[in-house]
Amino acid sequence: MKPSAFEYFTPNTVEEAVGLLEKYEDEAKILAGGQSLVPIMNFRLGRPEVLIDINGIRDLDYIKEEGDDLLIGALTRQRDVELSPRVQEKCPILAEAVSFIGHVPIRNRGTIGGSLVHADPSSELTTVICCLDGEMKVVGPPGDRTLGPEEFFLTYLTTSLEPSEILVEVRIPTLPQNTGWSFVELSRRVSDFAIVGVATLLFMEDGGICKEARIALGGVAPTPIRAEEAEELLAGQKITDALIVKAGEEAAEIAEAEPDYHASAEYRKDMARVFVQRGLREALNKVRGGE
Amino acid sequence: MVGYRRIVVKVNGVQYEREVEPRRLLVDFLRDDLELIGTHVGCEHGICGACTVLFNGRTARSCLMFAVQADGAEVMTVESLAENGKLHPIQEAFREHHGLQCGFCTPGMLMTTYEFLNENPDPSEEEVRKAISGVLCRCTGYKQVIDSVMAAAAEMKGK
Amino acid sequence: MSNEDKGKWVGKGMKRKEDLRLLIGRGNFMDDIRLPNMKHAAILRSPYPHAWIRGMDVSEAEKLPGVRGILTGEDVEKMSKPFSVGVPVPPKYYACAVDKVRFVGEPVAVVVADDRYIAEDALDLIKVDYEPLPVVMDIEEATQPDSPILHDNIGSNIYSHRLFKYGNPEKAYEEADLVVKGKFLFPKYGSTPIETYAVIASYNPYNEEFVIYNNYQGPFVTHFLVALALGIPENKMRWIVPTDIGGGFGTKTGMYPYIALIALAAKKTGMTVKWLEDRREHLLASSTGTDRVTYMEAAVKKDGTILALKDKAIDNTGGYIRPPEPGCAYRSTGNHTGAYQIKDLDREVLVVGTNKCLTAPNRGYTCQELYFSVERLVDMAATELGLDPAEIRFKNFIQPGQFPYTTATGGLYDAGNYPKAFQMALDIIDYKKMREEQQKARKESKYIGIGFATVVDPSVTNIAYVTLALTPEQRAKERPKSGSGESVIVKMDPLGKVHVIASTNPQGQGHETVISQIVADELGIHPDDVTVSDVVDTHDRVYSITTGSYSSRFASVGTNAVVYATRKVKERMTKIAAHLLEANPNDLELKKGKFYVKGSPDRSISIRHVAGTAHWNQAALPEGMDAGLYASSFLSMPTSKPVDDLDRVDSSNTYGFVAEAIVLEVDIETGEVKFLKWASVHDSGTVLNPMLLEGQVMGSCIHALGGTLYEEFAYDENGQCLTASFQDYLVPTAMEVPKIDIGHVETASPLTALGSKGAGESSSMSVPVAIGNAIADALSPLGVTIDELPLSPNKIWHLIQEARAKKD
Amino acid sequence: MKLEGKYTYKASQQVVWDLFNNPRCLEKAIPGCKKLEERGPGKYDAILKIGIAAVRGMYSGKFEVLDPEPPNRYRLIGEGSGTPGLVKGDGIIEFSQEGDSTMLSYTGEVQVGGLIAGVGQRLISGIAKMMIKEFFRKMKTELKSLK
Repeated sequence: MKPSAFEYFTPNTVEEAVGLLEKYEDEAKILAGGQSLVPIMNFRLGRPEVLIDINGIRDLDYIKEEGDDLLIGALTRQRDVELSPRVQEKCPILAEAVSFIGHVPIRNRGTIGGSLVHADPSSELTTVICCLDGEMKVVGPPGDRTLGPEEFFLTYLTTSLEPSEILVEVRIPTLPQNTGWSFVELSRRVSDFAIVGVATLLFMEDGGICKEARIALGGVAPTPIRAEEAEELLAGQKITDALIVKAGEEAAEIAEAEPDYHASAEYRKDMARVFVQRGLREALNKVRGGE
Repeated sequence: MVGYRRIVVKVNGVQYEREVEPRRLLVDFLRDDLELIGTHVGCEHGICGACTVLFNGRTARSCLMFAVQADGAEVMTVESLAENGKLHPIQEAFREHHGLQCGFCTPGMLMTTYEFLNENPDPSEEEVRKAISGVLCRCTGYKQVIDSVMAAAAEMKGK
Repeated sequence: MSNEDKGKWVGKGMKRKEDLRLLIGRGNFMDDIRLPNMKHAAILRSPYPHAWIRGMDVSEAEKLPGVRGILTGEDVEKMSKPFSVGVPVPPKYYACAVDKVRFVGEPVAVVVADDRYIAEDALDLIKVDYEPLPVVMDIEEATQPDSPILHDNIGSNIYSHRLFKYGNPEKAYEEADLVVKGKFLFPKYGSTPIETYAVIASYNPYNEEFVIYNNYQGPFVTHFLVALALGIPENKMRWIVPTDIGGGFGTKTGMYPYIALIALAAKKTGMTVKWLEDRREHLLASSTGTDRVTYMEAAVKKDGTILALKDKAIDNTGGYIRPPEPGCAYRSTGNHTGAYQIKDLDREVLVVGTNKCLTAPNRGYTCQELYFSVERLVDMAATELGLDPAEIRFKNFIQPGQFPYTTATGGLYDAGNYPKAFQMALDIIDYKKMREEQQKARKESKYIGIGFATVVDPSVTNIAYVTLALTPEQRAKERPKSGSGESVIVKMDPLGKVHVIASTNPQGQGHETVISQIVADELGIHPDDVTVSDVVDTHDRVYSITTGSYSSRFASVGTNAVVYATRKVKERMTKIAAHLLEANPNDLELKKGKFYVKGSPDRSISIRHVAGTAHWNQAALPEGMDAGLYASSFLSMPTSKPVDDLDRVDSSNTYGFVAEAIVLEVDIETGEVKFLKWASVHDSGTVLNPMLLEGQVMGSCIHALGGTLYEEFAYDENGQCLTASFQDYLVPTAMEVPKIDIGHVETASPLTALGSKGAGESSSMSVPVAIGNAIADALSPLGVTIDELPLSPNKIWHLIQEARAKKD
Repeated sequence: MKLEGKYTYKASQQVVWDLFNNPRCLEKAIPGCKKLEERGPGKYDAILKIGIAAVRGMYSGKFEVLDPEPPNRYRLIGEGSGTPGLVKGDGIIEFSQEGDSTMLSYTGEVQVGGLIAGVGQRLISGIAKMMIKEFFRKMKTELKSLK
């Protein structure tokens, strides 16, 4: 299991990286954390001819606040996001979701941008970004553009990035007070790819009414998906367990689950129901302080 | 050498300058080029954790990095733990509590524990369990590894 | 030895000697060996499960700079013979596919190059023309005459087939009140040691000798087999095993075809060739345990007495069969009736081939397969009779007063107290209370289950068992086989320090430490004064075809050799001391490093003086005594006898016991299992080092937990292996490991010098069925029964849905 | 794995039949197809460059149309192999006129083997279906370009 040969570049700026991408297009792969790419290369499933190592572009590594948003540089390590007091305070669901990715050594290397661009349908990060309505800022030869989750994630392992574009930043809204949240997942072993991952947000009003609910599911479709019918069911309601049960059932309806060795399509779909219910209960508990 | 890159890397406090092919995995560089054979290769896809080293002070799978990426970096391997003929308290604890049998995953266990106890000097058993869950061991069933890490924490805290 | 020295070290949790090199990164594993002019091999493997090889073009690969040579199936056929195997019609199994591939991952060529990167580059340039063939993946389908045939020379996929009858099962069936039946499927899982296979081979064409480094688990019978395949005498092939092996658990006994393959690559290229199996290769094509289909039934009386067992078991050894198979089907013969007094048996055994990876022993070597049916059936009988599953076990146990106990199949159980050990397990989990909690939980729609397994843990196989593949008539035409011997040499240097040379070839079990403990006790010295070399080098070790680490041999036959060799040294020392003290050897005692004449404390001589005399002043030795100070022991167990005419055999030599009691909860929404309590009680005879024993027990529990809930070599219906990475072949991590309470009952084996029995496999045999029983118990209100593994959440969920659908 | 699906094409059955027998259209619609050469009636050699994320590979393959019953149905078999693995497919495509449209339905089986099957099983089913969808979608584009 040794990778095949490649040409190796270490740009120091985004512009240089984009220039290299323009030159080599789809012969080139960006090397960020490498925690998904290098195994693929070691198996020789992937044999990029050119590797553009962006780890030298240090100014893509940051977590900062702008208004009500967190801005996270694409090269920020997952472990830094997980441990960031700012993230834990302003957007705890993000820190929680990231903590499910692999193990510490994987998160030490793995980057936010790398994980999003890899667009694995089971990815915790893509699921939580979908739930949070995060925005991806990409830079290409003509300049930059910003994409929401639905524009960004196209299908299995595929984003709308052009061959010469690079993801540079993710913008994530912070959570207002009085928000219930949860990130729950089912996996064979702790840290394995999720069979189902569910991110939920409950924006509450005074009086215990749910103003808006968001439910994102990972692992049950080619991209992370939002359970819009279930969200609508909860919006404007006082959330009861009966409502949660119903929401789970609604959410499972939209799952286009595919079978693999670990989980049949039927199982996956039903687990979407179960974990949406569990996630909503946990989120509700949090906002009620009932933990 | 065409296609080779010159790198300068500090491993266990010693600076090395070498020419490497870009595709050379960091673990192969450590084991074959620097002859630091304490780091082991168990799966080459990032799951087993036997090859775990500290890269700029943080654990990393040396099978998922290229040696060229270590240019200018500091790497710590299992060989760095014992000093002046004295085992590190983590190593002592693993010996005291039978935290190893065949010893093949042990470098990964030790380096993982080293980082973990730096970050969390007073862990619960559950935290220890989680921390070492990134290293696969086929011999011990982990129980005595967990005992070892708990004992190492107690010992290191006492100092 | 005085009483104060006795047991000073044995029985204590002495820290390990091995750790001092392993902890600092100075172990000596296969990949740490560097030899001059060493080149690197990569193996091209078949992507097809079953196909003719119509042609192969290696010309492009040969042209790649850095490539030193390529070995193909054509070469292997010319340079070697198929491996021999003890079945009536053996398949033509070479180290590499010759004309046909029979499983995904089967080697088809070897590239030797300057480094592994280049060798792998070259693999991409080899063109193979395959003609795919229909595949057979299902065990039972493989026995059918119309299934695709793997080996034309055999004419069917049945490698071995035998019928056995012990006692009078017909009569037992007449007396029985009830017959309980089941069909059980045991999956294909393995050991996956973290260090994979590795071989370094070189060949000297002038003296026609191979030198081969490998991390094999012994020379075992396979040194002989490889020499035979290579067409050379055994003394022309030197195997050297490094000090450290990164785990084995049986899997590394499947390595020898690669030893032959890399030896041939070395011979063809003239290079010293190193091959390190990568993880994907390991998961595709090393070796696994057998998957088995068992039809088993028990004839029982109303009171729970089990009178007879009838079974048909079909083992799958994959694309070929290779030694020690068909051992899978016969290894557990002596303990087929487990811990129970069952006198009458009817057995049918088949070993078949499908287009899957090959097999070899896997921790527990098919006892987990056996007990999965026996112990499930015991529970099913209890359910049908309305008995408590604990009660039915007590009812049928062999009783403490019955040892040594001869089983219907010829096993000679040396010692045990099964009721005591089982009771201990019940006490640990607080069985009565757990039953109450289970009832309470059910009312709250929580599904708690309690599962047991009470099994006999055989160790030290007697090689005789492999001849069970032949009928008594076929056996009569051959020379009998038997034995379990292990060798040790103990020598004392002129300063009185001891060097033990063993070839028990450990893979992490801590033999150096235990040997030091034993020798220290026997001679009244400190373990630090004992140095142990415990590795195999077939040119300078004393060994036989039973030598190695497998079937938990060390604690019984290994320690026997250590004790007897040390005692012989001590006897010679005593004679020398007596001679020097002008006393009668019978009047001497060894105490604190000195020989004393009993009753005359002023007349003494130190060990060092005795040792010095043996080396420095040989003229002072008693007349006729050899110079120097050493002794060896190489004894087989006296109970290791050939199979008798009625197919009875003591297939192992010492028999421990394991009682597993597990309480768990099944989340019926997700199918996930959570352990609430787990007691694992063992009788491994006298405990030699409790710390090391705990390690073996925990390791065996968790290995089995993997096979029960997580691990499986899964294939799709077209023969593709789906689990060729650690992302899909799920080895348990620390997070999957529950708290396990371990207990011990010590009944000393009369067959071993120290009373110890093997323990390394132990719970690997009992845990799969104990968990299976617990899950079946938990889900019994839903009408779910458990008859196959692994029990993934997905599987459990489907079982629940099916049961619900049936009810509706 | 078993696959099946239905697509509606806004054209007569004959036109759609011709479309699905037109090598140039097939070449454009088969995902990753770099070259499709007719080596005999209904027999094609193909070079495919398929890339999902970093998993890219060149495959050489063969397609063959069997038992054609114009314009109602044919059987399509194909196989390809490349460094990431092997693919083999066998399916029936049926065409039926429904008003001014043509309903196409397919049933078939795809086998994936080699490297990708062993280490990438998790996403194979989804990706295979995705690529088949892409093919039928692109054939709609081809249909428009024919008009």
